Amino acid sequence: MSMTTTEATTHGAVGADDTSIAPELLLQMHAHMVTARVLEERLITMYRQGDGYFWIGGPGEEAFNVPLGMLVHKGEGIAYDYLHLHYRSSGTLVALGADPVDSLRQMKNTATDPYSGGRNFGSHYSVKRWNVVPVSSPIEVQYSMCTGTAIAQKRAGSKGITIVQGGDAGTAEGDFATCLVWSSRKGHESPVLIIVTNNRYGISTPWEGQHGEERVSDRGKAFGMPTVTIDGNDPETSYHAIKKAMDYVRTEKKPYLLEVMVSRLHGHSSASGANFVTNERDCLKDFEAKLEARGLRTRKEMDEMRAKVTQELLEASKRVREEPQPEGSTIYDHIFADKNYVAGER
Amino acid sequence: MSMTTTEATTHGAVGADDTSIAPELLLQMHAHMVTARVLEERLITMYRQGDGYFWIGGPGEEAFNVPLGMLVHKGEGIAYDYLHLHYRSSGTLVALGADPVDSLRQMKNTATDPYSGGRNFGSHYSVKRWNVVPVSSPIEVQYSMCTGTAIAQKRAGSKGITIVQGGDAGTAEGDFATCLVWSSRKGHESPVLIIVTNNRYGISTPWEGQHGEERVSDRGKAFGMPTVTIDGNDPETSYHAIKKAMDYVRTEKKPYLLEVMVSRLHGHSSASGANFVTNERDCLKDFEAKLEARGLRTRKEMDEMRAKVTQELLEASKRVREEPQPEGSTIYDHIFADKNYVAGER
Amino acid sequence: MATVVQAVRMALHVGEDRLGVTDIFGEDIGPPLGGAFTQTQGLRTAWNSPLDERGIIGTAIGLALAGQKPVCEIQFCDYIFNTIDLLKIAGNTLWSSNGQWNVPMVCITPVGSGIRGSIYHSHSFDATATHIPGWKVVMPSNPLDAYGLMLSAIVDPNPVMYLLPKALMRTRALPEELIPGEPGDDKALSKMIDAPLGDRTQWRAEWPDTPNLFVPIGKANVLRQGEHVTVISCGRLVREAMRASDELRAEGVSVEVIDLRSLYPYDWDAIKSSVRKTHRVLVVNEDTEITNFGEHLIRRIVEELFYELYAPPRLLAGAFVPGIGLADNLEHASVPQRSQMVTLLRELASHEP
Amino acid sequence: MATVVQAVRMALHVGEDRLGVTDIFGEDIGPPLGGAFTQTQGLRTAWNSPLDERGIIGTAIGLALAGQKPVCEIQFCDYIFNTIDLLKIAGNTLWSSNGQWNVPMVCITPVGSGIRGSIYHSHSFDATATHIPGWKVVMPSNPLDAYGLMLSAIVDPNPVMYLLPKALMRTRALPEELIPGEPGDDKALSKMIDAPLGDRTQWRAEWPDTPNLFVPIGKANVLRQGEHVTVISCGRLVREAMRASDELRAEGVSVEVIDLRSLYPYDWDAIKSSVRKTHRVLVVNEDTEITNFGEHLIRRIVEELFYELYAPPRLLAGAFVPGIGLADNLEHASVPQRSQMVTLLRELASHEP
Ligand SMILES: Cc1ncc(C[n+]2csc(CCOP(=O)(O)OP(=O)(O)O)c2C)c(N)n1
Ligand SMILES: Cc1ncc(C[n+]2csc(CCOP(=O)(O)OP(=O)(O)O)c2C)c(N)n1
Ligand SMILES: [Mg+2]
Ligand SMILES: [Mg+2]
Repeated sequence: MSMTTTEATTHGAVGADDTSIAPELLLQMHAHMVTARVLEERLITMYRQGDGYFWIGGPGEEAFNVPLGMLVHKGEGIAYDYLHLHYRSSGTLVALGADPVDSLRQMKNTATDPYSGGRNFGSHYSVKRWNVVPVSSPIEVQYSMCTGTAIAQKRAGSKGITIVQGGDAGTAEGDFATCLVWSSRKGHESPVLIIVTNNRYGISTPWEGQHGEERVSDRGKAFGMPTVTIDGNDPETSYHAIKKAMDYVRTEKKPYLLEVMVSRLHGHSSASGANFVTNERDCLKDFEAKLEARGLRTRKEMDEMRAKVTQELLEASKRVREEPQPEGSTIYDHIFADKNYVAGER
Repeated sequence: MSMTTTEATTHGAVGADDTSIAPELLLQMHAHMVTARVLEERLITMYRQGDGYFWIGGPGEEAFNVPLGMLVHKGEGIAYDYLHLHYRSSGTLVALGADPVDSLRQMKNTATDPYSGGRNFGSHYSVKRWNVVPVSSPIEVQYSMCTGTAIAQKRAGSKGITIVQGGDAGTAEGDFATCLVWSSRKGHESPVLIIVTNNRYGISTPWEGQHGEERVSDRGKAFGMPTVTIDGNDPETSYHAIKKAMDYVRTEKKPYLLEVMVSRLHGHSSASGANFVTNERDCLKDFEAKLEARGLRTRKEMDEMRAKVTQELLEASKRVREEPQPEGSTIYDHIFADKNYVAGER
Repeated sequence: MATVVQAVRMALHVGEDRLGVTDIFGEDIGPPLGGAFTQTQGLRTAWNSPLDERGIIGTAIGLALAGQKPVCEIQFCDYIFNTIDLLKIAGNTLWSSNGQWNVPMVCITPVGSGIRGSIYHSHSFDATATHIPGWKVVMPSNPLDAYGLMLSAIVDPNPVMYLLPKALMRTRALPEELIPGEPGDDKALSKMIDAPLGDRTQWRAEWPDTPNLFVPIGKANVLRQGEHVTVISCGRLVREAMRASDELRAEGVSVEVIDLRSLYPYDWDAIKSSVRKTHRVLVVNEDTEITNFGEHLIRRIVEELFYELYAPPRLLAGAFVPGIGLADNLEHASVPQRSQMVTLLRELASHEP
Repeated sequence: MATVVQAVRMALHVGEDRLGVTDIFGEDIGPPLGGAFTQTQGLRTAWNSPLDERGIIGTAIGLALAGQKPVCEIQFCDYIFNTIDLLKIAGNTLWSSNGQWNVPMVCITPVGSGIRGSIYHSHSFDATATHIPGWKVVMPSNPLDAYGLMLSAIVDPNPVMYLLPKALMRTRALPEELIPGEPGDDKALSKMIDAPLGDRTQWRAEWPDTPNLFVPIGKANVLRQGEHVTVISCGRLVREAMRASDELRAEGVSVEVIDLRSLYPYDWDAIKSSVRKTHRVLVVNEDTEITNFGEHLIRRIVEELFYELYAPPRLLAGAFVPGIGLADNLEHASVPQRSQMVTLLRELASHEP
């Protein structure tokens, strides 16, 4: 299998790479992609049925986000990778091993939602034990914060790296530049894998007319970091590109800018209707065609897989509907860690 | 005379340029440089003698700032150039024709200070009739505001362009990126001459260790704009480079990034002592040597010129000392334009 | 019967048509969407900016300095907090230049809770906005004020912050709030000025002929005269206050309801007269309750009208918590509820010194 | 007798030496300068950041999330206003994640007027800081508190905003404010911990052995007991309040002086007891007077202690103008002056209900 990139990096081409991915891995990837996709479909349905107030998520990005999650050096603390994600990262969470039912809980804002206890919108993940720092809604702020975890990792001589991800339109915020500047300081470079998932849209605003750069990845060049733009609709391309980028960041302890062209299969969010769009590539469909052609999985197997997950999540959504809502009085919980802490008083 | 640049632009080299500058122009340039330098020296002395609370200014940047002021298409309104400057721009103001005594007034925070009425620090210029928008202390905000004047100029089909200037360390602020992003939007490019005056220092923080980029100008490349880094210690190089950049911006109505290597001859400001530094190039000294060698002005003439301006400004500073201070009650003036304006009530 | 959002759109049309507005811009403001709330559909001068709030405010300042009349938008006030330094500059440029450069810009930003917006679509901005000198700050509570305040904001030579309560966007005018010139019929208006679904490239709005009707900045609206207690509010909570007053009327409690409309400058005369009459006052807003604009009003009331007061003035504001949670219980516990207004007003009204 | 700035430096040394501080960073914080006010000279973990306030706050949050203990600085609070969104995130991360991630960072920022700093070196930040939930906010008025509050800020598991009055930097300790372990002699201390002029590459600070002395966050300091009227202040204005109280003592007016030290959480018990005793209160701070933190205190005093009050509580705060002008006349007209305190306290003390 050979990897297609829309552009080769200036620092050592991410070109043809003949290391093929083991079939088991491909099948696992596929399974995660199916789960992630079905999860998003379930969340959209929940929204439509009044079991959630807002939907935003990542259908169309699974071919990148799933391999990303699979390749993360997962764990808690600076020995492991930190993930500064945004609201389209369910594929990554599924690949990390998150229970999709927890996403339904956040959608239904139940007290049992492990990410925010019913406080935040769906797809706003936070998993302390896997270093998934809280996803917050303001676009691009994660790019200003991620250098902090990276500096800590580098100082500790850790194998862990910092991964930050956001959209294309958001790169217009100064925080994206902050990330480039801070991570590339000569002599103080920090191990950040800087990912931009480019679906060529802000909410309704097309890429055209908003960008002077041909590619977002070009913006890394001035800072001397390796940059590449890849086709994120192909999970194998993604897997290799992520691996290569991660290896560089882990070994060199320096930043790497990876731009990923992806689809936005249900529009921006429920605010724009969340309907399936037919004019963009569907990475899952394409990948399934490949798997079938290679004889790795039959259409029937895949249909059954999908039906099974769909049924499971449908049932789960009914159970979640019955789970308790947070109490109003809990708004005062967790304003401060160690609520009554006063230095010198213990 | 041939122009030296530390780097050629990728878009049409700013290389050897044999158009020599007319002797009268060189002499005028020199005169402005002398005035600007002596003005800064006077301001520093005023600060030292307690006739001002803070000094910051541009000694060491005259070889660039003076030609800049001379080349501005000067006037009020969108038909003319807008200047979004910072606190090292006295050379530009002198070349525009500002009365140096007004700078003394601002230093002494008199009510007669035409820039701020004794409200703002010295070198915080504001000249409505020449489109010099108010210099404000926060680093780099001018880069976020300048696209506004440029959009207005482009829409009006004006010959006027927008000029923005700031320091090297400040390019780490997101506002610098904002300027690159907004001015280069494809199909909506705006006529901004983006200048970075690089003295290789923040206040005390050296360039080394803070920047991943070799040159600040490299940051413009991803945005498809012409970029160049020039030696700002040579007024002839500066003149040609500014002219070339302005011609491009005026004609193409697109941004151009000009990085200028300069000296900081009295350190950062009075906060760091404002003493003359001996280890940086002195552009005035170098230029005077050239003028002398070319037989355009004798050492004696130049010494006399300098003595004369020095004397004039010394005397002026004594007069300014006697000018009135603003009254306390005036703090409520100019909070709102047209103080009692209520729409629909007239 | 225009909705608030239609009223804003009509006002912006008048602005660009005959009051000199040159630019209406922000994220998703131009075609095809015309604003996250449809507020800028069909406007000639509307354009999409990059996703960069600092660039938006900065560019608006630059346009204003160049003699243009920009109306910019921050899509949700939740996302304005990286621009406070620039807002301060917009507010201090005239002063810093000793009167040389005014900055005639308008900044629209949707505020407040009530759309189940969770942590980042429920913020208020009145405490922060009123703390920035040099700005005028307005907040409409109904379509007519939305229209008239927008026209006033546009012609004002100073920066004006236009806080638009998100939860009111689809609120329709009551009969007395009709904008002169709009067709009385909802469908007719919608057909004229709401962009159609689907392809909009050929669509043009057909604007009703609405007048230059200015709701003056700095004038409150005493929506209801009352005798026993005054409630001062603005935006979304004004109708809640009216309903609270309706409930209490049944109990024989007469509540004076003041809709501030302008937070700065605010209508001190209206407040003063009312406190002198009722001697009891409740200030209500949604922003969090520590260092809150309502506390300013109370401080001034106490300072100047202490001996007029028959009861301690009260504030009903948002809980001092880091966000408004998504679950209904959380939102309700975080922002003022009508039931709380009723209780407080009742307590105040029966309070004797 | 340490100065405030030396006290901060010694506290930071204790922080990095034995309280787990990993990073002290900001613009010009590392060698060679060690801070615009020399506050970080000689510290092992001090480093220079890029000139980017958003990066500074963002990186501090990231470091805190990674279990580090960062102390970051914004060089002047005048330049913090482009980071309010990030400060809000630091304050809401624990809450938004329902208790998972705390953000144990300290942010130091010099505040206030008094150094003839003109428009951009005179800002206050207490109104804005106290309006951001999830932060603790402290402001010392003397070297000992500067030391003890810094240690408390460092060990606190939450974000703490440390407001450092610029005008006090060189203020020396009074005898009762001596930090245990510091040599009593100014010159001796300076020799140990102030970086020499000129080349500093070989210089190492020699730190006095000062103890873990925590000034608890949330506890005010009743600096002077009084009977007739209470003045509540913090930072630079505390000594002014003491002097005002000295002046009034001569007239037989007994003023209770409360130094808040912590703005959030603030010491309500101390305020309450005092108001119950003197029945008259003046709140003084430098921030501009509309939507001001002092107005919160007054609101709460009025709400809870209305019938204890013998006079309307007063606020003395900064004029609501866009900046503090450079000329002395302008600065004096813009920020609270001792003479105004004296007048107001005198008026209050003689006020009978
Ligand atoms: C700071 C900020 N501004 C505006 C918004 C509203 N908003 C939410 S998503 C979005 C578009 C983001 O586009 P992009 O960065 O390309 O990411 P995508 O959603 O396409 O993946 C906008 C404007 C926000 N969440 N945060
Ligand atoms: C936003 C902001 N942060 C910090 C400062 C304090 N400050 C004033 S000048 C300066 C250094 C500026 O360096 P550079 O941009 O290289 O300009 P230079 O002074 O060297 O010309 C700093 C940090 C400021 N004025 N504004
Ligand atoms: Mg996008
Ligand atoms: Mg510099």
